[in-house]
Amino acid sequence: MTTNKEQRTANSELLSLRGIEKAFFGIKVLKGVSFSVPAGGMVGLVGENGAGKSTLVNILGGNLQPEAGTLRFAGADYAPQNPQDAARRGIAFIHQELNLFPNLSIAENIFLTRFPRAGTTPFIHRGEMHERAAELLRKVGLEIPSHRLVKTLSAGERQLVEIAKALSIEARLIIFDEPTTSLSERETTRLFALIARLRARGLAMIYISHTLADVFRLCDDIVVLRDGEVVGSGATKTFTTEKLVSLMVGRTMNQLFPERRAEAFGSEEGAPILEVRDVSQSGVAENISFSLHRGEVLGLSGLMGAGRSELARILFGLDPRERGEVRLAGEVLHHLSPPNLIERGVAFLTENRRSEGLCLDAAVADNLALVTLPQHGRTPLRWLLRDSLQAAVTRIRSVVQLDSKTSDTQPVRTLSGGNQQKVVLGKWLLSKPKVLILDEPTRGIDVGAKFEIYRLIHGLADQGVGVLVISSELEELMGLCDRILVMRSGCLVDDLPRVQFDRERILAAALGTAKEVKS
Amino acid sequence: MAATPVTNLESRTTTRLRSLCLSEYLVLALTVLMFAALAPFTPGLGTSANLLNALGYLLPLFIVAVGMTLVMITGGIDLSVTSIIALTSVVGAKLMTSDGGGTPAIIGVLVMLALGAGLGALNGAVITMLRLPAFIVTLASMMFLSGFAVWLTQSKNIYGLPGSFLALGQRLPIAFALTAALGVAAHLMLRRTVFGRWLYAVGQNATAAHISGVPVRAMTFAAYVASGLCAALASVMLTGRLETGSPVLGREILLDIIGATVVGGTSLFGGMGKIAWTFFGVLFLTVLDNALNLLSLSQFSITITKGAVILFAAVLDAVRNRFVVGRS
Amino acid sequence: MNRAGQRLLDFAPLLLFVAVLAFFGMQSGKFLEPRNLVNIVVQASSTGIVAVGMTFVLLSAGVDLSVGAIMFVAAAIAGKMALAGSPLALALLVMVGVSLIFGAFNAFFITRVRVAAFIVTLATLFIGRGLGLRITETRAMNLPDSFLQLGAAKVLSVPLPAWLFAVVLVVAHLVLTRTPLGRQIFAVGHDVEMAKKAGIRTGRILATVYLISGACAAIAAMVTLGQLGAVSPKFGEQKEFAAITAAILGGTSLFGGRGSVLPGTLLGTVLIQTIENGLVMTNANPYLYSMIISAVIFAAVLLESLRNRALKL
Amino acid sequence: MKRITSFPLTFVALFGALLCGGCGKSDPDGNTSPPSAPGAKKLNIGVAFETLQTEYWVAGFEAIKAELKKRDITMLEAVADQDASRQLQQVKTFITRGVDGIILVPKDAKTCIPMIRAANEARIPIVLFNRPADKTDAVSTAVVADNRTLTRDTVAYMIEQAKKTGTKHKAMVVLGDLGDINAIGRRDGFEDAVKGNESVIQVVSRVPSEWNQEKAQAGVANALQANPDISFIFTSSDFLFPSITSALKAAGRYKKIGEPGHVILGGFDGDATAYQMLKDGYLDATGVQDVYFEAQQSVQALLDRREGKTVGELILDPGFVIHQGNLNEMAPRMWGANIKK
Repeated sequence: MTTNKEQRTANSELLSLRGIEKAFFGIKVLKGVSFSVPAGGMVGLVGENGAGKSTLVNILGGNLQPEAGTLRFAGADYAPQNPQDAARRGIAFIHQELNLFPNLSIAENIFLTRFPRAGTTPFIHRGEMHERAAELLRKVGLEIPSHRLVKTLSAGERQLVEIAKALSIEARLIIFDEPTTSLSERETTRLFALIARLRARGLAMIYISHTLADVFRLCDDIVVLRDGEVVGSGATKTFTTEKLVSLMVGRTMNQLFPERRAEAFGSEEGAPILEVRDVSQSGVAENISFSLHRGEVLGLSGLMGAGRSELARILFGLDPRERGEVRLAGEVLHHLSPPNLIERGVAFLTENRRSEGLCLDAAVADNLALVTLPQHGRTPLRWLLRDSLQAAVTRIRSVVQLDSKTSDTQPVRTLSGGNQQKVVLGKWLLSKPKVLILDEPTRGIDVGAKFEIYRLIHGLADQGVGVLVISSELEELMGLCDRILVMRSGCLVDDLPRVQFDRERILAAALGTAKEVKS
Repeated sequence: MAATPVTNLESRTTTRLRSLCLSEYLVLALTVLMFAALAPFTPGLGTSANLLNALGYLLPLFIVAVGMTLVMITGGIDLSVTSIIALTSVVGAKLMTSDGGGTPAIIGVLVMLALGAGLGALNGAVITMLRLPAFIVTLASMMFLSGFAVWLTQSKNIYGLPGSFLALGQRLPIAFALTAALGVAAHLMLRRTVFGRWLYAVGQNATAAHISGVPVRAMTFAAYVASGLCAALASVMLTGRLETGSPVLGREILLDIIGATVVGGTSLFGGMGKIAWTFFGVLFLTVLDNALNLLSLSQFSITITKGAVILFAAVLDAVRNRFVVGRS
Repeated sequence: MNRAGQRLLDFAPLLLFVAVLAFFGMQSGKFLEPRNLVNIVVQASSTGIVAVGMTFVLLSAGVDLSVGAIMFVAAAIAGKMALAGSPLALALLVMVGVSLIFGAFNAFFITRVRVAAFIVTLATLFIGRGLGLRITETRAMNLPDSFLQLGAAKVLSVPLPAWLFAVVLVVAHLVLTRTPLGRQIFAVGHDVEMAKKAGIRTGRILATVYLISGACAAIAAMVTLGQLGAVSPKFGEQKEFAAITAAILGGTSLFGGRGSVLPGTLLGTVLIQTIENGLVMTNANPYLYSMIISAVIFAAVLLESLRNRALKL
Repeated sequence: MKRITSFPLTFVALFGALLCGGCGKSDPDGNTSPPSAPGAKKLNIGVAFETLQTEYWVAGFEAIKAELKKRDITMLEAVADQDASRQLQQVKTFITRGVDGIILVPKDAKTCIPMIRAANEARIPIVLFNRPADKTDAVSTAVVADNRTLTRDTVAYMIEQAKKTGTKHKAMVVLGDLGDINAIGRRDGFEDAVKGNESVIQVVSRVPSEWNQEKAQAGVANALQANPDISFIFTSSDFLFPSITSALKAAGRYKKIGEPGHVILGGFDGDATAYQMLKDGYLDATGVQDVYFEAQQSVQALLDRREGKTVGELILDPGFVIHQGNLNEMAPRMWGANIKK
């Protein structure tokens, strides 16, 4: 089946959008979007950040109302005024930032707006609630008592709870918005298995993701959005990665990863810039030793909870270490703390962009300037040299190619994920780092932006910066890095130069068994 | 947030700017409006004597509010300021009067300021080192310090302060110069120095700030020290103005201080606030208070009107934010 | 472990409470007599009931500075009516009505006009105080004995105020832990925007919270009237601070989403009252009261935060 | 950038304006009041109270109002809500409005000095109602009842009653706000009277009420719990009697004079409650400040000063102890007896 409406019979059509339009501050973000989702079908919705995907999702969810166009769902008009309407009609959302309350139990999160009552009393029928919750959890394959507080769950488990929640409203359409961004390999495979099971039970889905491989793997149809317009739609088989990407970015991209200059491969010849010896913190890292060389892009792979991010946080002095030595350009660092390390040219981009990377309500310029402020302060009063500051900000904007539509005074909150990440990167690049630690640098970012960030990373490496990249996307590491370290439960278990890169081997090392490996 | 409009967004940026300006000066505008509206019916409102008198009342209030603003920008709050005022007042007075051996005024003032800063440092240390909620910490120190002040004096006020000291509180030009200097200094510190930017960052997102190398604890600590210092300075003025070291000095003005700061537009949740706003807030409350007194209304009408006007200002602010800026 | 730790956290003040009891117990033999312990609860009940309402507000990440003023107005009106000879029941009914009106007033400006709760309730505080003074003509009113009798009345040899306190506590506890409203309050308190996205009618929840706070203020005012049989212009002054302190002592967070009335607020209130009671029982130097109380408050919060930290590691 | 730089300007400009506007006229003396021809026009007198939060102050307020009305003088009122700084502002406000005289209830003995100064500078006569100022070069007349002496006399009377019973009495005193000089004066008066009578009176409990009825009620209840045999209670103000009686009732100790187990009660102020309790025979004595005398003297003093007559710095209100013995003849002068409805 294709989403081309002439060729489809209305009854097979579960959700249809016709000429949806929406504008903010007089700027059109949706320009007459039309497509439809067949009953039981799965449509992949792809596009760069800012293409209008999230606006579309918000309209479907009743958080926003379109200025023009019509929605139909299950053969009736559909004009949701609020999230409740969407739920009532059987449309569920799995958001990128999960919508769960850590201070409530699993069951309470699932039934938050529709608690089962004990008869006519105002009280919650806890027995029934937990029964039904357990039932739902079983359906999504989560074997955890439903009275556990959500704050004690891993990202993957929370996702499953979200889906259980979707099932609890007898959803007929589930909309996934970047569901895998915070999931480990294993959790992802688990999620896909579940999706397959749900589809078998006739649920329709819209799947929004930047991980094109997943889209190809899961969806029947694909709809490509660019600048608020549908620039391409059709059955998945009619697309190739190249075609898809060029449709999304509006130009032909012949590769997902930039060329790495040949001589950099396995660049052991570059002098070691960061040396880690027997760094240990009980329960997190055990005797971690490795060195990062000038001009090297070093990947750190492993499952969620293998201790990758934890290691990075230790190295940057955010978490304590019990033993071990860290040398920077030969000099031993006794006291690890952000100011100390920043001064010595270490930069750390965290995996939690919104909660740890940015001051969301502060202006773009202020965020960009944050790390390097002292450089622009004239002692003794630390008087701000605003011209040099402004110059630096303007310069770095162009370096990271921040969307020129964004103004310096705009709150970062209003930026797309990609641009937000560029701001974080920018603020660190301003500090002219010798060592750059990147934790999930491309999480939730579109292909175009990804490519630009990859190029930035390589550019820095070429200038002799040592880059340590942590990522859950193996393809990314393999495409980007000169060398990959693999961690499992706090230990380094493998170390492969680019020539030996091998997906199977890395996964096997990460999982600790050659058997579990899936392609 | 410095404003450098990007050409292709001219319209949007300018509207933003306009709304910002609006919000910047709304409270001031209200004050002026109120003043103009009341002047005809209020005998003596406009007279220089009255303005000076109002000014004398405003200065100390503003000084304390400045410290409060710095603390609030970091996302905290300092309920202990009034007690710090009281304690520094009695300690300073004890020193400078006979039973303190008549220490010279300069020393006395310095001791008062040092004490204020020290008490602020105590709050700051507890809050940053032990990571306790500022509200409860400063609430506790409020109770403790005021209790301590009363105990120290056994409820007796201390008087007979040296004239050189009284001058500080009573010669308006001096007090004014001090206050203006402090206000402008604080403003410039916030807007034009690294420290200022750091303070905002701490209030906006402490974690991100920490990772970005901002000395979060140091800045928070400094904010409370500053608050204590401001309280002490205000105490010097009030003590001089009332010629008395009183253990209950300023006991009643805590809500006025916080109220003025918040009415000015500084957020209780941190990351947002300006000395200018606070100044407008204080001006607003003072003029309101002064006018209501001049009208010699009965106490209850004064209280009611005060509440109503505060609410009105807040509502205006909220409504404008919704319609001019829009939610984004 | 984590959950167990959470419960421990809620109990943090308990240890301190026991310590305080033990200390005064040693000082004065009479202190631990059941009659005195009942006294403590009775004396804590008024503040405690306000603190329960305050807990609801704090859980929703708001604050209500107007409770004291509301108590004053309600009591003043009831007093006037009683003196004018209208039946007790009617007066009490009117008290609840008045308080609900004030609560609704707060709710309206906070949820509809979206003014910061702090400012709205601050304004209500001023307005309420002013109204109260006007009604009482800033005079103290001595009410008919019917009020005092109500306050002294005993059921199963426990005074009525204590019963009221207990009932309010239990109901509040059930509402917070066992009803959709309660759980949704926790959600809203954790993150309003998220709650909205999740389909909760946040406006309604917030409004309810301030109504509850108002109602509690009314009940507290009744209890106080029952104990004093008089309305002075200082009626209910500083109650808001006492209530907030009690709630926070009980482990409720100022930033919403975390806290409890049982045991939290109960402990917080009773702890403070116990100290004040003990200080009188041991005829302590009047000048030391506020210093001692503040010291204990500090200790309690420190204790809790330490446990909190231990939990995190 | 413009917005940022603009603030210091606004700041200085505004302050500057206020300041210069002021300096222009404020020297040599800030008196802007129109020269009022004596007698020609109706007089204005400003009445500034520190608070109206107890019946006593209201009574005083009313008494002054009545007195002024009687003399056909306009009265401007202001209440400082217990804030000395605000009160200073209010006094200066009166001066601004060119009143012909000021009656002031200062927050305490010292904070009023600058206010008196201001009045002196403006050549406006000022009278302190019920609270004296500490010795100072500033000129004023204070009409006061001496808290300490009057309390001492009251407690002395109570002790006499105690002696008659022939037994030793355990005593409790309910203190006011420790930050309020009246409360302190009364506390000291109490201690004075008790000193030397340890054989009859043993003070077992000093309860700080912070002038708060609830705290007083709890305090008394607790003290009675600690020492059930307390038989002698003095309260620093009559407005706390409701709290005390309710606590006594709860403990079953509220007995008429003469009844077995009667607790000797004494207070200060002489308000309506106290009067009622005297009449009903529960209250032994209370120290009454003669509001009418004070009001009359205050206004008189103002007028005398205006006419250049010399008026003393201090006019003492003897006040009087009212007790079962002199109830009937003294009641008419007890303000509490008259606002009774």
